[in-house]
Amino acid sequence: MGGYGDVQMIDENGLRMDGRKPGDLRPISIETGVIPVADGSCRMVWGTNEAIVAVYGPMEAHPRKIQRQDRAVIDVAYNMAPFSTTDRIRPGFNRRSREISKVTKDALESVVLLELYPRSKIRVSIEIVSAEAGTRCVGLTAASVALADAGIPMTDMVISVASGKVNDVVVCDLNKEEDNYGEADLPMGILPNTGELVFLQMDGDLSPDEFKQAWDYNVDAAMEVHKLMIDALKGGDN
Amino acid sequence: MGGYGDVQMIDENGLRMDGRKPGDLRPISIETGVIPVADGSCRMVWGTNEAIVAVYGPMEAHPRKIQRQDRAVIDVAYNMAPFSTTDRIRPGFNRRSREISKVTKDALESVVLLELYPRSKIRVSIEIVSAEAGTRCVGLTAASVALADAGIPMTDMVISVASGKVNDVVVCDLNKEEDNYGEADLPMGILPNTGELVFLQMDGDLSPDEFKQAWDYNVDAAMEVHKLMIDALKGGDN
Amino acid sequence: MGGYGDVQMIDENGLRMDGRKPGDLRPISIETGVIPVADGSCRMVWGTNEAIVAVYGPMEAHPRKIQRQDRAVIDVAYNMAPFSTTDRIRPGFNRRSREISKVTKDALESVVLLELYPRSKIRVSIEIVSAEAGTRCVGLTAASVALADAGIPMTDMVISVASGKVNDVVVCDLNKEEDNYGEADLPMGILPNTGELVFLQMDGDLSPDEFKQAWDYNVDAAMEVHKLMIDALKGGDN
Amino acid sequence: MSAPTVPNLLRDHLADLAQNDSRLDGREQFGARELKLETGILPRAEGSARVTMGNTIVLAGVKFQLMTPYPDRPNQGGLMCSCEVRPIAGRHWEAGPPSPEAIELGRVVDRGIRESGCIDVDDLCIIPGEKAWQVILDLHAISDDGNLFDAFALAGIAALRSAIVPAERFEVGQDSPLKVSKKPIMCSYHKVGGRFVYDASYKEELGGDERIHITLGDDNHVHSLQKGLKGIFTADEFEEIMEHAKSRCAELRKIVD
Amino acid sequence: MSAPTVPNLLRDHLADLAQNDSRLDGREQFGARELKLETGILPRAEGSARVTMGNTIVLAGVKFQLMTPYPDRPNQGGLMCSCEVRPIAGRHWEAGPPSPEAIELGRVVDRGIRESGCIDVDDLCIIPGEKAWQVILDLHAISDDGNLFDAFALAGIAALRSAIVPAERFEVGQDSPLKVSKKPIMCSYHKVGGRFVYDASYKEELGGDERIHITLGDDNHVHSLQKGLKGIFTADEFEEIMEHAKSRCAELRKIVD
Amino acid sequence: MSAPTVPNLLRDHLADLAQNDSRLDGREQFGARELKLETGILPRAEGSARVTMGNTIVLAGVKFQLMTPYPDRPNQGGLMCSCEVRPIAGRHWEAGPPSPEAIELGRVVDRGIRESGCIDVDDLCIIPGEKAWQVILDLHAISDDGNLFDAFALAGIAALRSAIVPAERFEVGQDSPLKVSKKPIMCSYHKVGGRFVYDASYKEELGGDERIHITLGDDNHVHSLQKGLKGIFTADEFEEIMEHAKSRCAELRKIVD
Repeated sequence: MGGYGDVQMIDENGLRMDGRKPGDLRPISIETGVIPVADGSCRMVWGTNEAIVAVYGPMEAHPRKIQRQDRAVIDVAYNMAPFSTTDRIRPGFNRRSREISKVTKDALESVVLLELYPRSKIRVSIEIVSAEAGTRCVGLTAASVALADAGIPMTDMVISVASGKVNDVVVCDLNKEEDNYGEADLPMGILPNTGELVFLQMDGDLSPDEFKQAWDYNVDAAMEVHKLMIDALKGGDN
Repeated sequence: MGGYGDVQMIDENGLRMDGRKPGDLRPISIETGVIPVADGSCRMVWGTNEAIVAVYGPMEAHPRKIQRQDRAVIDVAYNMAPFSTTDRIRPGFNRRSREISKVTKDALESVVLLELYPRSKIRVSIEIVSAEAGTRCVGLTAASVALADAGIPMTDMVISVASGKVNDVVVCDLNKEEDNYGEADLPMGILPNTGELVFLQMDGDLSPDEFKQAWDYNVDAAMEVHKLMIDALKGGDN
Repeated sequence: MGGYGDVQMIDENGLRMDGRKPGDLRPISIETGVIPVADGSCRMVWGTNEAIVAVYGPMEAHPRKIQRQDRAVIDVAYNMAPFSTTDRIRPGFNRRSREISKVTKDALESVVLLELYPRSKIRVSIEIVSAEAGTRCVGLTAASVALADAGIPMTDMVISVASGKVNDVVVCDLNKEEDNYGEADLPMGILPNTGELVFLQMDGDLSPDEFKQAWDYNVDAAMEVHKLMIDALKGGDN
Repeated sequence: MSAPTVPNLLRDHLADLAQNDSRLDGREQFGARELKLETGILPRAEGSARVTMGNTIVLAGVKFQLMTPYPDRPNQGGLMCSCEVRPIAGRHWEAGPPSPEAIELGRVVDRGIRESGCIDVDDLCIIPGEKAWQVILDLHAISDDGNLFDAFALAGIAALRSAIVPAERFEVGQDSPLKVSKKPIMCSYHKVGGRFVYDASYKEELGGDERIHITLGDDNHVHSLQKGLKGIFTADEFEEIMEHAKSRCAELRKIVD
Repeated sequence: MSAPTVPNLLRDHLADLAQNDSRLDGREQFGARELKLETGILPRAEGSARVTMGNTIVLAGVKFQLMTPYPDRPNQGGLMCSCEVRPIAGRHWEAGPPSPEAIELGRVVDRGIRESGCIDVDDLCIIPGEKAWQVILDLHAISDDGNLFDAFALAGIAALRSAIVPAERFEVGQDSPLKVSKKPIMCSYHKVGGRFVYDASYKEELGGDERIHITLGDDNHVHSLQKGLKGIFTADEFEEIMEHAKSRCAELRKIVD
Repeated sequence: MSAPTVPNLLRDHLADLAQNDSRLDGREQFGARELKLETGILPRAEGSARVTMGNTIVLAGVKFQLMTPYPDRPNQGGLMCSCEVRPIAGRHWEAGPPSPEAIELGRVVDRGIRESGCIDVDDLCIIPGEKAWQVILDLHAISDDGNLFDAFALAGIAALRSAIVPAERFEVGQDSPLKVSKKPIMCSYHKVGGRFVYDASYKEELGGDERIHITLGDDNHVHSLQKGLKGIFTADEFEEIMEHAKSRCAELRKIVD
């Protein structure tokens, strides 16, 4: 959240700079099977974001010390490619990527039927090759599609959307300028069949009422994205 | 040792800037049991130094390759907190801390009855939260109190004091200015019951006579500190 | 390859700045047994280059995961000492050294009879203590002498030489200025008994004809160096 | 932090206790451990605090450095929040590079303080484009018996509020208190025995599931949220803990004064 | 890359195929897999390309930064080529610091492009001694079914040739295409079943021996060579693959236009 | 250095020898191995030395760099001493980040040289506040048969005393010898078989206990001490080795001239 400034991001008709209404999503397209050597994969283009996800496994968990006797573990690596942003990102260790990898792992482990694969590892690699705000949401959503593409049993899909606030207006699915100059960002990971949550972060400043509005936008948007996912998976096992 | 300069550190009456005579120690207070989750612990305030030490173990030594078949090993981590000095210290790897950890470990392994605990590890964590010259001495001394607090059998306690030289005068227990502008620093680790040594370092410039004087100051001071330690441990097993 | 410039490196008589003809080698001296604690060793002075190589082993390969059931592995560490160049080299990780270590290992593993020592490791340490262009060649050649000195069976020795191009003239065994201001560098690793290759790199710009000339220079030079190696090993097992 | 095998006996025991609306140490679902906040306890730091919550003890220290403002923000200084859990804090914390758990801990506490806007970075500028203060808040765990998140957040804001800008030592003016305009407070909840409890102990963390961290500011504005670990929760569950957080944050905000 | 135990059954099978002048997927010794080159595919990069060779897929992206020229080369900018193979690209690629294999891969591709002189670093100078462009080419593997070397090299030169210098964003003039004067092309050969084949698949790499990488420029000038892995080859073998490389590079050079 | 299991047979053997006042190679308690010091042996270094002590061989090289003096010490250059023991030096030395043993080794040798004040850092200033020399002494082990400490210290001071300040190459004046005003000498003692011996071999180190390093300057002034490893010693033991160090340092000081 970069703070106010004088940037006007909502016009006199209540429309956003890219023409969306406050509750609108950016355009989304989803494709599976994009990585021939992977067990499951997904390319998701969401606005100008592009995430590519590979799933490998279940496979033997090594090193041994990460093995769990009674269930599989999911190993998530989220990474932004050096050319994915306006200013190049130096490759290498990065606390932000580590944290996003961890919360994504926590969200996915909440829905995958881990106990079916004791002592195994499922590897999920998320590469953001083009970034435009909300990459953690796109990565998590695409990861759940790639897991389904790999035939990994899950209790539900995970759909992640971030709403927020710009110029004191609550808006759905922040784009880059809204994220940079906005006042709050609330990404959530939602199970479409039950409305339950497996992922939640937030930073900025939201009054209780604004918070409620942002929350509702996310839940509605998730249902919309869910339809696109089902289409992409062609009536698969979700 | 920062070298001479023109700083006058001993007044016309032979007293030091903080009012001490050449052979005097700074005020010392010792408290045990300060870390509820540890097996033994000690907080030692020595001048404006404050060291907090935790002892965990004996416990299984892992990774396996550090195990010794016939005895325990002591794993010492000495660290200065970022806010312990006038200029903040950046956290992370640091050759000085590694070296102090090693000589502290060497000193403690000389007195702990390691052969009672084959294949085990005893973890000693020394955190300097306020630093004012002589932190390695305070850390080592506090560590031997924490080991006693944890009930680890030792042949003797270790007391460490550093004497040195300022304005060509040998003085006991250097404070910060004396350490910065002084000409020599001689820290020793002394066993109070036998007068033997388990720790010795020195740098700077001492003539043979000055060296003898500094050595004697350290031995006398160690006996003084020993009394405070016994009080703190309430007549414990030393 | 630093690119042309206006540096004149070949005089009107076709001689190079150090007086050599295009096809000439720099002076070379070879000494074995220079490291008393090693199983085999070699010091090779080649122009102003000096490489010192130690061989340890065959010994147990650890960590276990590098072991091969059916053969030995060779562990090569090529390193340039900080004082080996005009500008000091900072110690530590370095992609260039890693790559040279790897291609040297690949070359040596091609001639050592690895299958005689299953589950073993042979350690080859190459230290360049004085550098003057062509250090990878000197290191590899010296390593094969040190292996012979250690009595490790090989199908053949490896001799490595780099020819290149300066002022559009192909020359053998580039020296420092020729390497800095020249237009191409072609290091090869040659088996003297068969003329086969186990090492090949090149960068710069060579026309097909120039390439052929540089190649031939290297092969001829290798035969010359071979004689010196045999002398140094006093009619040993090559 | 090393990953202990999930202790099933402990999980079962915690589930039984939850059935009877009790906890290991007898507390109620939203009961807190005894809390002590002391400030000005580190002589070398420009601001400091010690928080004791039951057997959990943490320190916070504030240091200042001069920085050159970033070219695109010539009128701003900086606030950095760094968080270390070293082996002293418990036998489950090991030496080495920060674990994913430690990284998350640091980033969540940092966001709670930074996103509240409690430090106005424009106030930290000394000479635009040339000199500004960088405020560094270091959080240091001494004894981890659970809920380091809340302990760190509380020690952090208290240390900042006690800090004196050391302008004289840096020869850029007179010493003065650091301006801290807001009081962001974090409350953390762990799913233990199937329900969320407040201020979990280490054993509850060990035998529990997901956790949720809520940082609230004045007028119950939300400044930071984080769900951690594997686990699913409902909107109703979230609403319940959010209600408790509002009242508890108000209590704690008074202590910070 | 983790070192798999040498798969002897695979080696035997590959040797049998070689006897019959065939390969796992039926190709001839110097046959290539289907190749697709797309440019301008990454919206945030100033130049980009995707290369698909059978089941091998890589991306290349070009970014620009301003740099101060080195004191001894005040009229020159810089070209940096960085190469990452992250776990997404295959189950044999693991997270962590770059393996010796990945380091070699990056350095060989880098040398092929840099040594050709295709980018004139004098052209990258904006104000001598003060400001110059640093061009950064990042190579990123998406799917590794063998021969990443050639895929990276081709994507790299294509991305550079598609790049626009973002002078307006950096307020140093008008945007214009990056000048790329040459087209270095790499061809790689693996010893499989006792002979060298072109464009090896991952299984052929796994069951093969040494590899040789050849980068040729205009008029068949040699710009870069590298022999990798354990193995011995003859001058005649080298001559044979060099001949093939000359004709294949000419074909590929047309595709880059 | 990897930690070998304590070799009990070796310890017993060393104890027996000590009983008879003998050592593995027949030396007396304070006997030294044959020593050779050569200088000017590294063509690329501005100063250099090779020390051979029995089968122990080390190199020292001196390089110079220009530095900007630190703001609080505008009239001073710098002296840096760096110490590497790479796998070439013995089968017990392994690649990787420096072990605690190697760190201690480097720091003790560094202190001995630096604390003697043999290099006057004020002499290294070229233009106050702008330009000064940084002297870098690199110590490099070639063959470790014990007592690297003394070999490094001796090679280090000898290399410094042979160094020429390369002012011409850096275009800041005329080349001239580096001024080295003192000759700090280190003597090291290992407790072997229950008593301290001088100039221990690697096997004596392996089967021994603690070690003590003493650096003496002119008039027997003490410049640096270090006790390393597990072990207890008495004041009398220390006095005995200090007496020997005084006479041995005097001998070695002559060799350095």
